[in-house]
Amino acid sequence: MNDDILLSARELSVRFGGVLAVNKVSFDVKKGEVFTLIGPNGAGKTTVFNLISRIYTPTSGEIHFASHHGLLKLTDLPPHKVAGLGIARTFQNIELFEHATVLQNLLIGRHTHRRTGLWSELLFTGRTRAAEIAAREKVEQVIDFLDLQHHRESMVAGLPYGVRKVVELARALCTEPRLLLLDEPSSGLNVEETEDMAFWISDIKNELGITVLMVEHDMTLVSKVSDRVLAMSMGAELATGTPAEVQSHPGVIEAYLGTVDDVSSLRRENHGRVAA
Amino acid sequence: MTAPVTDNAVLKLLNVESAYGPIKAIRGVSLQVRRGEIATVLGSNGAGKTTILKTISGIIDPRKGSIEFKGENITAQDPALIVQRGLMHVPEGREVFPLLSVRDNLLMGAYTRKDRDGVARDMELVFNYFPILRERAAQDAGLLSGGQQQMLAISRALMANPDLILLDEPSLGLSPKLTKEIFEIVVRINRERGTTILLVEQNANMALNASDYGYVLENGRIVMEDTCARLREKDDIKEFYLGMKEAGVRADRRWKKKKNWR
Amino acid sequence: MRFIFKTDYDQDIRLAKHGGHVFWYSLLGLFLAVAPWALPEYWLAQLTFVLIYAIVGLGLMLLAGFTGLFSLGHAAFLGVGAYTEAVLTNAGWPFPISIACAGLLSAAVGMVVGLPALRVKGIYLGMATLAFGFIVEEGMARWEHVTGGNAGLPVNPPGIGGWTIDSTEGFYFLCLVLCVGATLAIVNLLRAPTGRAFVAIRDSEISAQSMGIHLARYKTMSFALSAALAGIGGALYAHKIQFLSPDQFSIIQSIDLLLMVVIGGLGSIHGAFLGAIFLIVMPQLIALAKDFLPEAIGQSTGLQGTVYGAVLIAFVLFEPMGLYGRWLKIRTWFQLFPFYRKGMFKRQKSFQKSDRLK
Amino acid sequence: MQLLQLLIGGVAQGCIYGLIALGFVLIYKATETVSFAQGDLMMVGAFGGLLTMTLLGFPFWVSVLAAVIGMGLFGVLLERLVIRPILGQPAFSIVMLTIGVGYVLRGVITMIPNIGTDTHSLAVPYAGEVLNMGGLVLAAEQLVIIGVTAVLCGGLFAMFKYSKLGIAMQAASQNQLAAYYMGIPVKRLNGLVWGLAAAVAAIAGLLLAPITFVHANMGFIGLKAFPAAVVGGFGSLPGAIVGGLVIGVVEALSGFYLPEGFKDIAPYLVVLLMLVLKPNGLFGEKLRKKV
Amino acid sequence: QSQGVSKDEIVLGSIQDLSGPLAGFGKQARLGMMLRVDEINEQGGINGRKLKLLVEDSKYDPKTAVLAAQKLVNQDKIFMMVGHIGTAQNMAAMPVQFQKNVINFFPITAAREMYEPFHKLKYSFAATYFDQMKNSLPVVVKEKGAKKVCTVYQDDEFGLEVVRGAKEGLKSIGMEMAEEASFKRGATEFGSQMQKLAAAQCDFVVLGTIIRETVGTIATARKLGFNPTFMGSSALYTDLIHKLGGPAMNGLYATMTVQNPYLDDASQPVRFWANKYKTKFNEDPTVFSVYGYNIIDTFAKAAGKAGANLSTDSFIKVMDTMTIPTDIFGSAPASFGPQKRLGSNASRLSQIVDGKWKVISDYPKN
Ligand SMILES: Nc1ncnc2c1ncn2[C@@H]1O[C@H](COP(=O)(O)OP(=O)(O)OP(=O)(O)O)[C@@H](O)[C@H]1O
Ligand SMILES: Nc1ncnc2c1ncn2[C@@H]1O[C@H](COP(=O)(O)OP(=O)(O)OP(=O)(O)O)[C@@H](O)[C@H]1O
Ligand SMILES: [Mg+2]
Ligand SMILES: [Mg+2]
Repeated sequence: MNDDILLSARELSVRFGGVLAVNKVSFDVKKGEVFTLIGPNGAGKTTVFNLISRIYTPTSGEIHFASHHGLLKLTDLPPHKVAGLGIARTFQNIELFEHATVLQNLLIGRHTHRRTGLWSELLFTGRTRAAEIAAREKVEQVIDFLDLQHHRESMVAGLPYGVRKVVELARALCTEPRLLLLDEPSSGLNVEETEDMAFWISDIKNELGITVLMVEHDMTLVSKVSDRVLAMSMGAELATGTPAEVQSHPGVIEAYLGTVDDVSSLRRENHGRVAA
Repeated sequence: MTAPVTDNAVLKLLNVESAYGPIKAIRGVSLQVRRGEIATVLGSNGAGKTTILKTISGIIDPRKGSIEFKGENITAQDPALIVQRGLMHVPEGREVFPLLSVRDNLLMGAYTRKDRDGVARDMELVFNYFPILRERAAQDAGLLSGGQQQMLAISRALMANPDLILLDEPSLGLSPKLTKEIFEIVVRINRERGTTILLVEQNANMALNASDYGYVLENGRIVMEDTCARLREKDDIKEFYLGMKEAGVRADRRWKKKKNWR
Repeated sequence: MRFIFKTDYDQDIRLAKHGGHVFWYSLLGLFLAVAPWALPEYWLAQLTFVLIYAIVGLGLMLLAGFTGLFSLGHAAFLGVGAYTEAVLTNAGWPFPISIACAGLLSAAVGMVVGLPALRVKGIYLGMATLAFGFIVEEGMARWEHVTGGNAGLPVNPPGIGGWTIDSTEGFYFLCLVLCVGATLAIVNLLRAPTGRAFVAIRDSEISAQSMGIHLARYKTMSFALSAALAGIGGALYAHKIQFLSPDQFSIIQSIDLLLMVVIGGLGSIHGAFLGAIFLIVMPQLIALAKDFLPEAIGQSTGLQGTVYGAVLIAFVLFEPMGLYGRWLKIRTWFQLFPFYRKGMFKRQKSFQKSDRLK
Repeated sequence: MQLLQLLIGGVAQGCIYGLIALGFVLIYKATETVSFAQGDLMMVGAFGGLLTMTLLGFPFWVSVLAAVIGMGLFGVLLERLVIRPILGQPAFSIVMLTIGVGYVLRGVITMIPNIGTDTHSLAVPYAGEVLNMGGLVLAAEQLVIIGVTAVLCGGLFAMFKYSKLGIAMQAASQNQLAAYYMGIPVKRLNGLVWGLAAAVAAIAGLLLAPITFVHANMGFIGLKAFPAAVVGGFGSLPGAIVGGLVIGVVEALSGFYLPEGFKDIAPYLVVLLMLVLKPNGLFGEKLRKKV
Repeated sequence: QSQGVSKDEIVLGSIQDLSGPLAGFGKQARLGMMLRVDEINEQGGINGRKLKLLVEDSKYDPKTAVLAAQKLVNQDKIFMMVGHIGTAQNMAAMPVQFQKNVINFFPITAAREMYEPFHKLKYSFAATYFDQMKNSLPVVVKEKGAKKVCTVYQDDEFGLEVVRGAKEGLKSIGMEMAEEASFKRGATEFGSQMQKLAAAQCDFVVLGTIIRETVGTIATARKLGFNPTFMGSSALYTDLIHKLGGPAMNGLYATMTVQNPYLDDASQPVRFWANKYKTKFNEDPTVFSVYGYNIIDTFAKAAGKAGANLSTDSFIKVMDTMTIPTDIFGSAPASFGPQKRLGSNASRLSQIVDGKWKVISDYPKN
């Protein structure tokens, strides 16, 4: 495996009963890039994420990850070890800790950096206190970075959808990952917020130096931030390349983008039933 | 600001105020949706769009104000009763029945209907709209992919053949192609069946194209309303909802002023 | 209303968040310290029971309220602790060692029980712990030469060397010290990474796992800690009640313990204490009240059960968030006093969601 | 022969467990709560039958019908008064409620002067009759239990599987909010479920009465039905019956072949074994959240 | 002066099961006590002091019993605990009482611990299950000419006491227990147990059972065509057995002391007493009503003798010279002494004949 490759998936397949959700997919994510998976609904994008974070075990194929301790076969690890290697993720349907505050959610993100033992926590020794303050400082940086000051003490259960998306991103960042998996980061966000998200993702890549693997349906965002795009369909690889290349791939247009500009066909003002 | 009074309004909200515990989410919203029209509510995150829809369908009780549907007062009624009167809500976040099969999910959409033939026909219809649902008819809905669940949620509402559909972000998590198809379907249902639709959508471009009339919601208040044609021309809308503006410098964006119409 | 301006992260970590806390908890401490002189003996004994049950409640709160694992066999841990303590004390072991053994043995048993918890949740876990509770109860009855079987086992007072604590007051202070210690330990834990990991598991296992939390380890740990506290509580219980028999640790006791934390208010430390007060004081109040009722009602059979059940129902109906939830509302009411609006705490419609998928 | 007789006894007893477990599963499937009051409803049902028969002097079948219908109405009422006000709260609150309801039912029954504290026998027409098949004996009481259990289980199974109502009940238990969105009258269905559960409990109580007698604490047999429900898989009706049979047979065999005391804990050992081997029971769904 | 005794009142406490598994017995015992208390108070009390009886509910749970005892002893300041029901409950409550020098007077349980090991505050009246079986079993076994004696018993301290007594009795006639089967309290199904005994071809079964289990085991056996001689302890000597079990119960032997007060009893005083009870409480009396009645009766006798300065010590002094003759219910003559805290360990035999208990032997003379 190349030195500049962070994650490499080889011939990944997974089958659920009769459904071949992922079919012999291979790709490499290079260090420091934003790599995007696109594809029609049910193409198997989320399933790929779930394979990387070890929620599913592939029927065949392997995933390798260039960790600090050298090259690791991810598919051999138990799920809770994945975060420790520096792989963090967000979820398509948002999986936050609902009955905790935003701050607590972010602090849980610091879990892999925990250095205190049970006894020192029970007694809350100076060491634990110092560790707590250090964790807080790190979390505050993330809060600053994503403009979450306002929601710091709010219960997650009462937050609007858009804010939750950001909180989830924040929680992932708190783990200080090397690879960040984002599952549809912009879904449910409006244009303006999606733009913010675009900026954040490029900041994450450029300023924090984190490699990003993303699933996204908003092609504007995809074009703006990704370095490379992999299009999937029915579990299999369809096309790989720069955003522009993939977007002009006829198969991708056919299966995923649809023919251009049918939006205006929806226009209805000539119905004229509306009172002025 | 009061909405222009017309008598063919299917849905009428008058000064509705809803809250989650001590937090007020919408403050005095008045709006109306006319028969056969597609209306849309725009607004940023947390503006209270979802709350309006939930209040209409009786999931939360308003503190103040009244809601009228087809001339009847449905304020704070039992949600089941409201659905029986012909109002269907496609909720934010899909909310499928995870352990029921796709087919049973669809059947539940038609719970209030008595005409078996009609139900069978509509089932066929939604299967044609979304062939994947036919393929997965026997699978547990909880195992569908996010987008597939969204298709199911929309189809389930169509199964009820209602007079008014409340759509909360129907394009959430759908591929660009499907997003367009969804809007086509919405418009088609509206034209062919005369179903009235109240639409909440982050994809303002689509929403404004598909709808007749639009409201803009900020911090729980309606700050602007007009026909969609006119809304599309307004600068504020262009900038904040359609993303059409001079590509600003980076620093600019970070220090942008929060939009404010008051 | 109170506004706190924070200037320091430590302010969030500190136990007493503001002067009010310091004042009220000092007052409570003072009361507890002078209680033996201020209260009649009977009520002091009840207070001791409250402290004992609060220790057990803390443990169960950690498990059920903070980790989301409901145990229907908690009486078994109480029993293991109680019998360990009884056997060791009767064999002349000094109290500090015997109670440590009681806690540790319970914790060990808790870890074993935690094993099925790694695979099952919700109602299935409840049943697993229930089954375990029955087996332990049976074991206590069968292992006669140690536990005395169904004939029961008298328990000597605690002591070190030649010095024994056999006065009501002395034992009260012993319980007080252990209870305060246990509370501090749990509160500390909850503001540290382990406590947060528990909460994470409660709210979403999948995302806890993806944050690097080893589910098996933390669930087992939660079980062990919870069982250890139950064991310590059990040890004190043994001394207070002075006579052990297996049927004291039956399913009824387990249900009572669970009632305690639910009525107190799941997910709050205060809840454990309020629940303990409820559990002890409620039957006493019923017993006291019936002396004032007309003979026909006051002395009728089944009264105690009926009233207890009715109070329980009323509690859940009117305050599903438990006593602590009620207290929070009252407090907010006072804080907001002139601005309080009617309907602010009106219960919103809420909707149950399947926890078969979590 | 010996073995066969043991098996017959075990099956008959298992059907009792299954019958009670049926009540648990019914409530669980439709509301996702576990009703700890099920045993006590059973007890009240048996007392109901007793009262109509002895005090009002109704003939057997009439009083059975009266008791079952009466209990059904009582279940509906119970739901209306006690469960509905907190509908939507976490399932655990409702579990607590049922525990409270159990206390009250037991207490109130005990309070009935002259009757509540006593043990009574219920005069069923088939009492004491024994079917003798070449040395193997089967009491009529057991035969009736086996038959009724099979019929009830079949009926309920069909309801949940095929009827719109049954599917809607499951839907409401999986996602109450969505059920409201679909116009499913969740509250009314809930009332129906509790009514049904209470009626099933009454049937169980009446069937059990000739064997265990009617007394305020007869509901505690419900604790044995929990293992049955778990072994079968909590959400499965046929599972409840199969689980009951497994428990019944295991009990019978361990009582005969194993040392003293094993009969009583054998069911729980089976449960633990089950939870280790197949945590969701024999018929339980394998559940996993998709993210 | 002891607590609970004032110029015009003596406060007594009792703990009964009023809402648990033995609520029936608890209630009857309470009513029996009430009957005697009311009678005494109507006659002016004991040396001018009225009796006040406080009854707490233990739900048959030892922990609740301790709480109840604490309330009675420390809050209500009772003079004495009378007729407390249940073995474990008594064991749990006694330390609380003894700390405050409160006598545990005539608990309603036949466990040996109620008078052993010796404590000056313990007084017991009930012939123990152990002695009952030890003394009576050999008599019946010999009379029936039984070859194989077996037992089915409730798997707790009560059941074990019966079995221990039975084994002791068998030893005295050179026999052994041939087969044993047990069940847990509250069991409803006895198929495998009875089959086990049937398989061992027992012709005599000792029942360590109480009520429903007695009926259940015998009924099961009869259905299986297994018809040995059944014999149990005084725990199953109640009218419920034949009321519940019907004809299948005929022939069952039980040890007992006082007889069940049938409303149509042959003895006139018993009939009178039973009808008085029935009129007062609108309930049929049972043997537990008699226990309750007799407990208060004995207390009153001793307290009356102790005179005006009634105290724990003076009461003990009187008790230790008390002899109590047999009464209308046929209780065994009892006597107490400074080291003798069990009134009498004698019991007699009765059998269900035509659906009613019938006394068939007198107390053994020794
Ligand atoms: N646990 C599972 N059991 C059965 N089928 C599954 C499971 N997980 C996923 N699938 C199926 O695998 C296919 C791929 O699902 P996946 O969630 O990966 O899609 P996706 O590409 O993320 O789609 P979307 O854009 O809609 O989120 C779908 O058809 C889905 O129904
Ligand atoms: N369950 C809740 N508890 C407390 N506050 C809530 C709750 N749900 C919503 N809110 C608050 O109500 C306000 C309006 O929320 P709502 O969900 O209606 O916004 P929205 O316009 O639909 O946003 P989005 O575009 O993110 O879906 C928000 O400020 C939110 O914080
Ligand atoms: Mg997906
Ligand atoms: Mg919304």
